[in-house]
Amino acid sequence: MQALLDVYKIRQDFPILSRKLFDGKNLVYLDNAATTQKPKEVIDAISRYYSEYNANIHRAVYQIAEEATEEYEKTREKIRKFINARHSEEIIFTRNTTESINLVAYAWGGSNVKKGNKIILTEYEHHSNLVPWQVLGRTKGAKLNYLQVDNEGYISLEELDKIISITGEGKTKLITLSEMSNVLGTIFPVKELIKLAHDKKIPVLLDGAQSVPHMPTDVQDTDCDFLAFSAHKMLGPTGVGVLYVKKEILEKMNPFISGGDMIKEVHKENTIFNEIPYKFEGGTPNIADVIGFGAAIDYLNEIGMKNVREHEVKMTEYLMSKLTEIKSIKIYGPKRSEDRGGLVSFNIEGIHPHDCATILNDFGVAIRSGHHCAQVLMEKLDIVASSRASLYIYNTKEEIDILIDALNHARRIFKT
Amino acid sequence: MQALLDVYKIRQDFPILSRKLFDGKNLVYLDNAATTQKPKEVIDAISRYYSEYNANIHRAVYQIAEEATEEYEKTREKIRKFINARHSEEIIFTRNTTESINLVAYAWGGSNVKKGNKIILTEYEHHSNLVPWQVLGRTKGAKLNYLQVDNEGYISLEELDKIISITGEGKTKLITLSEMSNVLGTIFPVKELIKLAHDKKIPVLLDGAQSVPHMPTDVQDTDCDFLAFSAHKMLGPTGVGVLYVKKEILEKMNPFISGGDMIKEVHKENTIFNEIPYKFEGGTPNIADVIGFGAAIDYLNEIGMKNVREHEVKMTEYLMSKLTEIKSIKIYGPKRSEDRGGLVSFNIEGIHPHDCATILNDFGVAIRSGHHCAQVLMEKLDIVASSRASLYIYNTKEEIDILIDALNHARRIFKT
Amino acid sequence: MSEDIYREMILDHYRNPRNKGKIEEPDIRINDSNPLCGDEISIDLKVENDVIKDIKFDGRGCAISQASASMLTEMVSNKPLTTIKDLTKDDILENIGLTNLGPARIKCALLSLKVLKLGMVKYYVDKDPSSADEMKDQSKVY
Amino acid sequence: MSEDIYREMILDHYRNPRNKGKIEEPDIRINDSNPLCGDEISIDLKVENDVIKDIKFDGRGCAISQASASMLTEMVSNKPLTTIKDLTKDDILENIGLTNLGPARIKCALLSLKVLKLGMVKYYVDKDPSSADEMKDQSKVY
Ligand SMILES: Cc1ncc(COP(=O)(O)O)c(C=O)c1O
Ligand SMILES: Cc1ncc(COP(=O)(O)O)c(C=O)c1O
Repeated sequence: MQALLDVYKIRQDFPILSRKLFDGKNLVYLDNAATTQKPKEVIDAISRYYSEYNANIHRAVYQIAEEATEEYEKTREKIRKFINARHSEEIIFTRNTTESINLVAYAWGGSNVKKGNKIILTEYEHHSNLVPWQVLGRTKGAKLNYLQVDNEGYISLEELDKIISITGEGKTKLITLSEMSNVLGTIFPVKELIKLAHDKKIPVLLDGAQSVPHMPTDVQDTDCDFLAFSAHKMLGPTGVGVLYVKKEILEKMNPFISGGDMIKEVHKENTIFNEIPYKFEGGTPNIADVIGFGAAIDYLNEIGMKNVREHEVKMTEYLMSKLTEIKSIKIYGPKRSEDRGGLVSFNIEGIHPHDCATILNDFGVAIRSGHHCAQVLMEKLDIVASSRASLYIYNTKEEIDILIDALNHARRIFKT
Repeated sequence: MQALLDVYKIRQDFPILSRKLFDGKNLVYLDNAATTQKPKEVIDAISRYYSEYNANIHRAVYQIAEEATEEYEKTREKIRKFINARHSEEIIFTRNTTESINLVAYAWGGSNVKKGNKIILTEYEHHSNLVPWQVLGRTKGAKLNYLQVDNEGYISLEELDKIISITGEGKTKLITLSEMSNVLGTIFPVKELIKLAHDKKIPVLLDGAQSVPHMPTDVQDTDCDFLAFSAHKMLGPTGVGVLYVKKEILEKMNPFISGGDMIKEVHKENTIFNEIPYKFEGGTPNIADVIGFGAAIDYLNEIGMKNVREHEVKMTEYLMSKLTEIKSIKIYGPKRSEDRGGLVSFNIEGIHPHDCATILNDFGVAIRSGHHCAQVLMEKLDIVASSRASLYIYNTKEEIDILIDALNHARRIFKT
Repeated sequence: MSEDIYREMILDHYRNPRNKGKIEEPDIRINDSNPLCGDEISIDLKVENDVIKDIKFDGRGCAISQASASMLTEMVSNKPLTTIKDLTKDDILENIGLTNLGPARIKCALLSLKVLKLGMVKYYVDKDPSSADEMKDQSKVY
Repeated sequence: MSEDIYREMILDHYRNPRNKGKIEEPDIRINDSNPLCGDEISIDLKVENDVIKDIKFDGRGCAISQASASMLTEMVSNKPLTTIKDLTKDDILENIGLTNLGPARIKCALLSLKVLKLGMVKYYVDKDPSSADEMKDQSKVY
């Protein structure tokens, strides 16, 4: 493991970073919280699968099917190690974070959440960790309780404690929250929260869509019960998500998607389901992309997640310091860089984020503008939208300088 | 469109077909009903996406995101055309056939199937079109009625009519069946059945996993209400399925996977869902593979689905005639080749299908052995397993000859 | 290039929107939002003998959506209600001088037209519920 | 190569399985199937003083799963029940002479061991329910 990551060397592994845009500009990709770019190792792993051993897995006995099964299951083991889970059966492949959370809402929530129960979440949740619970709540007659978020994105454990107490013993069935806000960038120290929840026998789901890609993850250390994240936000292909569930819980969980592969015996009137994790992977999986995700994990391990985090902290500090110099800019989220992931949301007075993003595009700069799938938080912040620049391992200070130039250009156009 | 397909030219487009197996043998891939191989056009489309315009779609305003959105939506339109749907909003992207059917079971079934209702299906359904209905039936207190399948895989419309009548008016909520059996190969003439069903106001779901890849499809002609199929069984990548739903039905359907992208407005207590089809595509979709699927559709259109079907009929006739020559072989499914798709299931007395497949692997021959995810049918046929050889556009007579040699070798080993 | 998009006219309508606000007791009140970005537009109309006597819009959003709404109110004010039916996507884009917007931003430019068409449909269907089927697809703009 | 797999011994056990059938009033009766292929094995045991006095298997499946079951019954017959605990995957594969099976076929070869271990676990847990936790993972073979 190298001491610090060599961003210029890393950049050479990403074909898209040498692409020229419409007018010959380089791509300055600062929308990594939406999805990251892919190194050639990942792209090649997918091509290699299709060119050399594409076959349906688990059941066939011929050579390429056995090769495919082996590579697919290897990725499961890689992920187990990456998040330090105890057992590889605790790793379920889904399409994305959203499906992972829906799986929990349908399969676990469906039989564990009853009328009059509560689910606690925060005001900064991404729609993917909010709407499924709203839908479940409506179906079951259960209520959602939102933990307040202050302007920097902090939530209070005292408030949590109070909500649980008021709700009454045994009524709160789940606490679900994002380990890192995709708008404010706030990293929540979940360990303490999980301890508090477990003391009251409440399981905790972590939406790790933003945290797992950017810092070391250890599910045994945090002791979370569920963890959801997406491959495409961590160098992996689109179409693969992960749901980690503690074995004790998973073994008792009903299936979600039913059909081929997740069964042991099917009769006209009843079905015996397969063992975990297969019970939760109905139908032909996204074999190629799971294998591609394995290559992404290898790539990240090679760099080291501590180095990823270190690079982002350094870059975020630079980004924050440069943004702060812009006149009439408002920056959201924590001030302390240790408390934030590698993303910064902001608004420049008089320039709507969409207009800002359109102007930035002229400079080849790709940022996100909008509500970032967090409308409840937007309402709380009393804004419709914000601009968001989000970083990853291949971003440089030079790119941040181009962003700043572009923002100043936008200010000139809008005469602010 | 060429008159007949040039299989030797086609084979050059599939990199895997020139791969050498462990002992220098060529791959004789005859497991196309499980998944098909991919032409370089598809593999390249995926690589190109990741190398040139990988970005999250629908929301961002920068150049590569607009390119990605456009390509993604182009595939939707290609599929609309491919199955001759009226509107592109009737096309929903899922992970596979299994998820497509589960989507209907959860979202449509969840609010349309009530206690005491019936769902009619056939004895030859794949687990993916059986278990979801069993689960739904159990949740709702609804019953499944199985249409009997005779030894060649035919079902009787009179029996269907009778079951519906006995059940009582308005009680049968859905008829669901595979347009082509993945074990027997029987192609069911669904048009008449759908007419009968519609006369009684019963919607029909077609599991098109085996039919759509192998013959022309026209949803306006068959007038089916739901159609499910998988990209990976028709030259496309793993991780993409399609669900077609008639617009009138889709507009009234509850969502399934909820989260980002499928919403219009989210508030703490309620959510307004997005328009169709987006309402049914929660979370970051499998962008790369949907685009890859577009390339597969282009490839199939280039060949022409009529030619695909013609090639398979010819090849199946050859395969059947050769298999029939083998001593003590039992072949399942229809005798008439017009009634069957390009697959043949069989058993050789005294050789279990698994052992058969293992021996065939020595010859580079990849076939499937087992219950083919159709255990109810296996019970009916009173067998545990069968061998299945299934064909596609790149298969040749020479490959069938190798299969036959290998089968005879198996007979020698087992001294049958 | 964005200099072509953010011309003086757009910025002027954005900063000084025409017909912004509410109508008391409007004949038509309708609103919609763009799910992709959260932009919101509401439109109030006063209709007399099928002629648009007064129109006001309100909303939050980007320069393009707000300027486009402002210009749209000027386009249809004092015109027959049926004008709305005939207005196309291209009419709007030409009117605001933005014919080469990307697909994401086009939706910003067309949001107000969509809302206006929705309002018209609602108006006719309220008057004559049997026209619902016929009017169904009239609010489509992209 | 499959000639190495389908040697005379395997084919012999497949065609003439030893200890095939049922035991009347067995002390242990257990069955399981392989979800991947549908192979089924059931095993009956007669136990006296923790020694396997009689063992019979029944089932449907491929040559490997059936021959392996047949050989397994010979391996453990008249041995202490605890022998089962110590039996590993490799013991079985070596005994049947198939050390280089692919992952899919390995499950065929090990199905009978899995069933036997399940039976043993059940036997002990029935006797002493408090041992359930301790025995939990004893039936794992692959
Ligand atoms: C008839 C039929 N239905 C459903 C499926 C399931 O398809 P998938 O695994 O792509 O979901 C298959 C394929 O195995 C099939 O043959
Ligand atoms: C915090 C958070 N949760 C969930 C999601 C949803 O991820 P996906 O779209 O991959 O399902 C995202 C990404 O947009 C996110 O940032």
